[in-house]
Amino acid sequence: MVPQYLVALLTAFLLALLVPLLDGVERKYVRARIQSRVGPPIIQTYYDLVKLFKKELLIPSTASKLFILAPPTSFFVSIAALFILPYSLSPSLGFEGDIILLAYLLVLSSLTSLLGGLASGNPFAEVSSNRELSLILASELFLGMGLAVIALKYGSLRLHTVSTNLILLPSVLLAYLTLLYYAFIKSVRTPYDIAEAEPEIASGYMIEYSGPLLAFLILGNLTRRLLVSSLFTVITFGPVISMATSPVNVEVLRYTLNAVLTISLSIIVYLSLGVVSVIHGRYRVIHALMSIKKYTLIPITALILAVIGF
Amino acid sequence: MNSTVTVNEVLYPVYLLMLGCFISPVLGEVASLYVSSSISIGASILMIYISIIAMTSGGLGVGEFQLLTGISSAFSEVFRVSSYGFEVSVDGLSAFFIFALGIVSLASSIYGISYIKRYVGLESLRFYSVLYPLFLMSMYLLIICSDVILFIISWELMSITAFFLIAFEKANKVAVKAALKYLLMSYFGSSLLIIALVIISSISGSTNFTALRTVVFEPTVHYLIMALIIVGFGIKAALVPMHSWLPDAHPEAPSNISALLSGFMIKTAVYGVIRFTFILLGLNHYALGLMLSSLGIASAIYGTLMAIIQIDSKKLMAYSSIAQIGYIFLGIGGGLILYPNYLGFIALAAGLFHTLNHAIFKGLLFLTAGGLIYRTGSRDLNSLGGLAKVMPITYTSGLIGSLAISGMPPLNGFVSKWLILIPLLISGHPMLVLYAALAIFASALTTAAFVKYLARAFFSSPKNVSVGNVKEVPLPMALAMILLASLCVVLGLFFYIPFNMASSAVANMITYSVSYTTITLQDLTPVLYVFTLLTLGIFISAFIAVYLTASHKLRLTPVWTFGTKDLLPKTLGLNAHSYYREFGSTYSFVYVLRSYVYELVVRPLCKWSTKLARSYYDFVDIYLPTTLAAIVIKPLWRWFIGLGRSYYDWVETYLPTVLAVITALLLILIIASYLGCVVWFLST
Amino acid sequence: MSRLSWVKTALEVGVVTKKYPYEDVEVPEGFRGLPEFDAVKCIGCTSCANVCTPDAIRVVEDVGSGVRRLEYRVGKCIFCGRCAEVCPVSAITISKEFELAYKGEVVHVIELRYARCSVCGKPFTTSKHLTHVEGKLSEVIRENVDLCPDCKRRVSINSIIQSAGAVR
Amino acid sequence: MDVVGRILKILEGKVSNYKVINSGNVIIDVRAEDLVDVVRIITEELGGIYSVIVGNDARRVDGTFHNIYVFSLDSLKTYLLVRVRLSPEEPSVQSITSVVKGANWGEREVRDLLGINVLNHPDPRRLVLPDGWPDNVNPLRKEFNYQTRPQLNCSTQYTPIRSEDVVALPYGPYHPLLHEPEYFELHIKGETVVGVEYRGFHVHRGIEKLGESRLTYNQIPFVAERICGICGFVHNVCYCQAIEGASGIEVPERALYIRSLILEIERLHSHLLWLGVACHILGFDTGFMHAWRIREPIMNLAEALTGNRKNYGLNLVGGVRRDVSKDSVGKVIKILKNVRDEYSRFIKGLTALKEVVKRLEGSGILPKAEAVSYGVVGPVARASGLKRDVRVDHPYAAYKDVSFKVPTYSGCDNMSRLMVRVEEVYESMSIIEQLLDRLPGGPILAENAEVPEYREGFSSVEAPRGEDVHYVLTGKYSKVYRWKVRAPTYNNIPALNVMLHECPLSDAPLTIASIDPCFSCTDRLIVVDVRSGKRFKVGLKALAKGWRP
Repeated sequence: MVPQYLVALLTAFLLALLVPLLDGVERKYVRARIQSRVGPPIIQTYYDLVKLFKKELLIPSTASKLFILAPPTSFFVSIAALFILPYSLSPSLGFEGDIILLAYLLVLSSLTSLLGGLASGNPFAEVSSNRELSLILASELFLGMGLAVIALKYGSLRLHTVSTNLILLPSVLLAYLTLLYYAFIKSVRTPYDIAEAEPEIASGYMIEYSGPLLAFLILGNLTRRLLVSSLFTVITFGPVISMATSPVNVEVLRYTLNAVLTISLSIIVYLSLGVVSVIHGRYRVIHALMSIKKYTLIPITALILAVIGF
Repeated sequence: MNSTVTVNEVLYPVYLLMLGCFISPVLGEVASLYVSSSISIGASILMIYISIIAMTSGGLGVGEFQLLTGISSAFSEVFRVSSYGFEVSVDGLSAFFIFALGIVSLASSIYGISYIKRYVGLESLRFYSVLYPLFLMSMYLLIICSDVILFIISWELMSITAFFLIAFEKANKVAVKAALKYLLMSYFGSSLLIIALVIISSISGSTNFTALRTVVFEPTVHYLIMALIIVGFGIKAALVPMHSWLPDAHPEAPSNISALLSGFMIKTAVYGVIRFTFILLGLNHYALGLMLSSLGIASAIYGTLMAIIQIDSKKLMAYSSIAQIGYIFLGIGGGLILYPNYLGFIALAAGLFHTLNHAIFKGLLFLTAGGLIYRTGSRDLNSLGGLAKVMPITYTSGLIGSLAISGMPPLNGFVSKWLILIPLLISGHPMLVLYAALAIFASALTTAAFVKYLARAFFSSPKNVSVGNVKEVPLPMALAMILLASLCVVLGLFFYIPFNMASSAVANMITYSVSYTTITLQDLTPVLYVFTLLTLGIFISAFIAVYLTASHKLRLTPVWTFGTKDLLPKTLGLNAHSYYREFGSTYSFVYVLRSYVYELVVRPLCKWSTKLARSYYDFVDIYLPTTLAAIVIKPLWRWFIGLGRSYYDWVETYLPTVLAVITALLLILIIASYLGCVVWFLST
Repeated sequence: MSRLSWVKTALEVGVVTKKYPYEDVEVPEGFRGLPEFDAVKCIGCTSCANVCTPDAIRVVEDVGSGVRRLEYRVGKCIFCGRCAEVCPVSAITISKEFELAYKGEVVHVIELRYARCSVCGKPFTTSKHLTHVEGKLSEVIRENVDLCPDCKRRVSINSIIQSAGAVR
Repeated sequence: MDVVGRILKILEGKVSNYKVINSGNVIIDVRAEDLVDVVRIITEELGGIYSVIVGNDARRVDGTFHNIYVFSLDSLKTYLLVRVRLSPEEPSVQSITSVVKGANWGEREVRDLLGINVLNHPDPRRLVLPDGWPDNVNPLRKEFNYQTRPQLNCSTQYTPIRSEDVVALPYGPYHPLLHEPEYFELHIKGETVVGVEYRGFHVHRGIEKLGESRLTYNQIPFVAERICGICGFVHNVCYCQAIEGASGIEVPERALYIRSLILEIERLHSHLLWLGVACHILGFDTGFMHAWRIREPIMNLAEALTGNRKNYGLNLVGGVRRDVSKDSVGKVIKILKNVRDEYSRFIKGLTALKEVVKRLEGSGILPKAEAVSYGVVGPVARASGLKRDVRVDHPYAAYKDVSFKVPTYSGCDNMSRLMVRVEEVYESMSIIEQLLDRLPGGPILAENAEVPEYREGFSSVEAPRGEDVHYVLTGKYSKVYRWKVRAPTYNNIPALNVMLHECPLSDAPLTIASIDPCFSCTDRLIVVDVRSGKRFKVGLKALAKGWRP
C-alpha cells in the first residue's frame, strides 16, 4: 500500500516538473501557431523560471511574511492535490470523498497565492482578489451541483470508484460536461483570467511578485492547470481506460498503462482547453459571473434528471 | 464506571463560579475583575479535566445538586409533597459539550483579564465580575443537569446574564437595543420551551430526565412538542427564520463575551435539541431530521450570503455564526434522517465535531476582532487596514482562524465540514445531496467573507485609522488567541481524536446499525497522508522562504502604484463596500428576496406593534415573573401530580384543564413578548 | 462556432514572423539608412550642415591646424537625407544600413585643408571647394578666385580705380 | 465673401476689423470685453465648434499679446479665428470655459506658457508646466531663450481634485496599458468608475519654442513629423500647408495627390494598429497579432514609397521630396487588394466574439451634447453622431477630387468608436485607389518658394485621431515667429471625464484607449531616441549573449 503512495507522490512531483514543458508546447504550438507567430522555443518556460530563480528578491515594505511564504505553499498544495489524483486508477489509492478534498485543495492553492498577493498591500492585488473570489464563489456552486449528480449516481465520491465503473446516463454525461467547464474556469486562462487581466489591473495579485517567488507562483498556477484537466480526464475517461486495460492481468503493467493513458489524455485536454482560450477575449467581471450563472443550468438539469432516475 | 471523579465533584466548577460571583462585589473594581477571571480560569480548567475524565470513562453517574434542594423542600412544605433535589449527571454528550465550553471559557477568561480593563471608568467592572462567572455557571449547569426544572432555571439564568453582558456598554444605545431584542426573542423561545417541558413532564409525571425516556405521546402532542422544541431552541441557536437577534446582539457585547456567545451559548441549543428530541423523547427522527437539516441549510446559505456583504467585522462574524450553526444542524438533521444507517452516525458525529471546531475558531476570530477594537477602537472594515505588520500575533491567529472556518485543510474546520458533506452526498437521499451541494457553496461563501475580513483588516492600505501608534495586544489576550489558534491546527492534524470523542458521544446516546459502512477511521488514514504532505509542504516552503531571504539579495521597495507617490489619495484599493458587488448583482435575486421579506412581513408587523412595550422596563416586568414561575412552578406541578395520583379519575378531567390554564397563561405572555420583540426587528 | 474561423485563418496564413536577428530582413529600394560620406569627393562647402535639422553635421573651423572639420554625429542623425539632396558633388550617399544599435557615440570626421589667400595668406575656404568653383567659372572671371573676400574686394576696387585713371 | 458677410452680420458691431487668410479662413478682431458674448453667439448661432486657443506674444509685431480663439464652422466650411489683443504689461482675459468646456485646457496652457492671466477660470491649476517651475517664467514669451533651464523650486504642488472618502486606483504614469507616461486616477465604487482625475504633460519638450527659435522653414517639417509617434505625417503636412497658405505658394497638383496618398496610408496603419491594441486590451491577443500581421504590408508599402516605415520625411514647403514611380503604383494596388480581403475576414471574426462585443457595447458613453461642448474631434466625434471630418468640411490636399463617405454612428459608446475606425479603413483604401488612378503628372515641388514676413497661416488636417491644427505667423530670417500645434488628442482627453463615468473598471482601459490617445502629440514631445553607432552587424554570438539567461 505504502509504496503505491510513494509512486503517486513521485508521479506528482514529476508532473509538476514537467508542467513547464507542457506550457512551452502550448505557447509554441497552440498560442503562437494560432497567432501566426514563430513563438518561443518549447523550453522557454524553463528559461523563464531559471532566470527568475536567479533574480534578486524585491519585497514591498508593507508586505508581511506571508508574502514570501505563500507562493511555495501554493505550489506544494497543488502538488498534494496531484498526489491524491489516482492516475493509475489503482484501487488501493484514495478514499471516500477524496474528490471533495481535491476541490478544497484547489481552492486552497489559489487562495494561498491570493492571500500572498494581498499581503503585499497593493491596491491592485485587492481588486484582483475580489474578482478571483467572486469567480470561486460562482464556480464552487457549479462544482457542488456537478459532484452532487455524480454522488447520486455512483453512491460514492471516491475517485477510484467513480473513475473505474462506467455509468452511461444523461445526467452523468451532463455532470462530465460540468466538470469540463469547471476545469476551463479553473485553468486561469482567458476569458476567465480576470483576476490577472494584465491590461486592466496589471496582473493583479501577482503585481508585487518578482524573482524566485514569481517563479513559484507560475509553477503553482501551471500545476493547477494540469490538475483540473487531469481531474476531468480521470473522472470522464477513467472508466473507458480501465475497461480498455482490463485484459492486461499483470497489475503493475496495467497500472502503468493506465497512468500513461490518463496522463496523455489529460495533456490533450490541457492543450485543447488552451486552444479554446486563445480564441476568446477576456470577460468583464460581471460577464464572467453571468456566464457561469447561465451554465449552472447544466448541473441543475443534471441533478433533476438524476433525481428522476435518468 | 471506574471514574476518578465522583459525580458530586462534577459540581465543583459550579461552586467555584458561585464563589466567584459572591466575593467579587466586595472587591475593588480591577481586583474583582482579576479574581473572577482567575476563578473562571480555574473553573474552565476543571471543566476540561472533568470532561476528559468523563469521556474516557464513558460518562459519570447521577448525583444530587444540593444547593436548590432547600428551596424545593421549602416548597414541598407548602405544597405537601415529598422533598426533592435536582439531579445532575454527565454522560458522553454532556462531556463533549463541557469540553467545548471549557476551552472557549478558558480562552475568553484569560482574554477578559486585559480586554475588560478598557472599560475602567466607563462601566462597572464589578458588574461584569459578578455576571461573567454566573454566565459560565449557568451554561455549565445547563449541560450537566438532568432535570427539567433545573434545565429551565439554568436556561433562564443563562439568557438573563447573557442579556446583561450584551448590554454591558449601558451608554451605547445600540447595544441596549440589541440586548433587548435578544432578551425578548430568547424569552419568547424559552416560554415555548417551558410549555413543551411542562406538557412533557405532566405526561411523564416526573421532571427527571430518566423518567422522560419512557414516555409515549399520541401523534398530535408528539408533533406539537417537536414544533415547540425546535422553535424554542431554534431561536437560541438563531436558525434562520428566528435569527434576527444574533447579528445585532453578538457584535455589541464585549469581544470575549461575543466569543462565548457565538462559541458556546448558541451551541446550548444544539445540546438541548439532541438531548430532548431523540435521547430522551425519541421523537420521530425522520421528520425532525428533515426540519433540522432544512433549517440548517437555509441558515448556512443565508448566513454566509449576508456575511459577505457586511462592513462591520463582528457583524460579519455573527452572520457566519448563523451559517456555521446551520452547518451543525445540517449534520445533525442528516444524521437523524439517515438513522439507522451508519452514514447517519458519521453525519451526527461530524455535526458534534463541527460544534467543537466552531466553538474554537469562531471564538478565536471574535477575539482577534476584539484585539483590533482594543487597539484601534474600530470594527469598521472600511476604516481599518494594514495592521498585519503592527499586530503580528492577532494577524496570524486571525489568518489561521479564517482558514479554519473556511474549511481549509489541514485545519480542523475542514475535517468536520468534510465529514458532514460526505455522508449526505453519498447517502443517495436526493434532498440531502442537494443540501450538501449547497453546503459546498456555503463554505465557498465563508471563505469569501473571511478573506474580506483579512484583507480589509490586516492587509491593504490603512484607510481612516492611523496604524502608526498601534501596538500588539497585551500578553493575556495574545495568549488566549495563541491557545485557540494552536488548537485549530492540532485538532486539524489529529482530527481523529476529537472525532472519536464525538462519535463515542453519539455512540452512547443512540445506536446506529453498523451494517452499511463506507467510512471508518481506517479509511481516513490516507487523509492523514495528505495532511502530513501538506504540513510538510508548508514547512518546506517556510524553509524556502527563510533560505530566499537569507541567500538572495533582498530589496525593500514601496508598493508599486505605477510610479505615483505624491499624487496618491489616502484611500487606495477597495473599501469594504466594494467587495463582491459584482457577485451580489449577479446573484442579486437572493438579496432581493430577503429585502422583499423584510418589507412585506417584518416592517408591517413592527409598525403595528411599536405601540406595545415602549421601554425596557415593561419587558423586564413581563420577564421576571416567568423566571420566578420557572422556579415556583415545579412544586406547584408536583402538587397537581400528587392530587392527580390520589384522585385518579378526577385527574382525568382535571389535568387537561390545568394544562389549558397554564398554557393559556404562558401563551398570553408569549404573544405579548412576541409583539414586543418584533419591535426590535426595526434595528436589523 | 464562428470563433474557429480564427484557427482556420491562422492555419491558412501560416507563420509570418521572422527569426530576426537570426534571419536577414531586406529593405526596399530608396530606403533611407545611414548616410555615407565620401571624404575624397567632399569639398567642404558646408551646405549639408546648413540643412541638417538635428545638427548632426557640424562644421568646426580649426584655423590653428589649418583645416575645416566636418563632424557627423550618427547618434543625432534622423536619417532624413537632406544632406545628400543638397550636396553639390554628391559626396553623400544614403545607404540601406539600419542595424545601428551601438553603445556610445560615434563621430565621423572629414578634414579639409584651407586654401590660403594668395595675397594676405588668410585661410578663407577649403582648397577643394576653390578648385570646384574654379571648374565652374569662365576664363574671364576665374582670376582673383584665390583671394579671400577682403582682398578680392580691395583688388577689384583698385582695378576699377586704375581703369578710371586710364580713362582720364 | 458671403460667408464673411454672414459672420459680420451676426456679430454686428463687435468686430473691429477682419481679414481672410489662407483657404478662406476668416480672422476677426474683437474687444477683450466682448469676447464671451462673441463666443456665445458663435457657438449658438453659427454652430461653431471649439477648436483651439492660440496664444501669441506679438509684442514685437504690434506691441500686444494675441489670444486667438479658433472655431470650426463646419456648415460654412470655414474656420473662424477670433483674435483679442491684450495689453503687453498685464495681459488678462475672461475665461470662456463656462461657454465651451473644451476651452478649459487651452486657457490654462496659455496662462502657463505665455503668462496671459485667465479670469474666473473654473479650474485654475497648472496644466503644462511641471511642479516647481518658477511662477512668472513663461517659456513662450520672446524674452525667454529656448536654452535656459530655470531653477525648479518645489513651492507649487499639483493637487488632484477628489472628494474626501473617495476610493481611488492610480492608472499610470507607468501602466502596462499606457505606452506613454500619463496619470489617470480612477475613483471607483466596487468595479465601477465614478470619477477620473487626469494629469498629463509629464514630458513636454517645447517643440513650438524650438521651431520659433532655431529652425528654418524647411527644417521644421522634420521636427513636426516627430511630434507624434504614429501619425507624424499629418503634422508635417499641416505645417507645410499653413506656411504655403500664409505665403500663397502654389503647390503642384501631383504633390498634393502624393500627400493625400501618404496621409491615407498612414491612416490605414494607424487604425490597424489601434485595432490590434484594442484587441489586446480586450484580452484577445490573437486579434492583436493578426491585426498587426495585416498592418505589416502597409508599413512595408510606406517604406517603399517614402524610404521609411514611420518618419516619411516627405514634405518641404511647397511640395514633396520624392515622386511615386509607375511600378510602385501597381504594387500599392496589389497589396491593397490582399489587405482588404484579410481585413474583412478579420472584422468578421472579431465581431463574432460575443464577449468582445458585449464589452464594447454601452461602455464609455459620450453623449452628443457633451461631444459638441468639449469640441471632440475625429472618430470620437463621429461616434457620437457628429458628422465632422476635416477632409470634407475644410478640404485640403487632393481630397476635393475624391469621393468617400464619412462613417458616422450615434451609439456614442466604444463600439461605435470601433465601428467608425473599422469603416474608415475601407474608405481609406478606396481613397488610395481613386488617388492612384487619377494621379496627375507634372512637378512635385514648387519653384522659388518665397515666404514673406508676418503673414498668418492656418491649416488643419484630418489625422487618424481627428482634426490636427497648425497656426503659423511667419517671421524674419526665414524663421517662423509663432508656430502653434494642436494635436487631436488634446481635445479628446478632457472628454474622458464624461466617458469614464459609470464605466466598469474592466473597461476603463478600453475607454481610455477608445479615443486612440496620442499623449506625445498632446504634450508636443519628440519620442525619438535613436542611439546609432559605427556600422557593424549585430553578430549572433553577441546577441545570443544578451538574449538568453
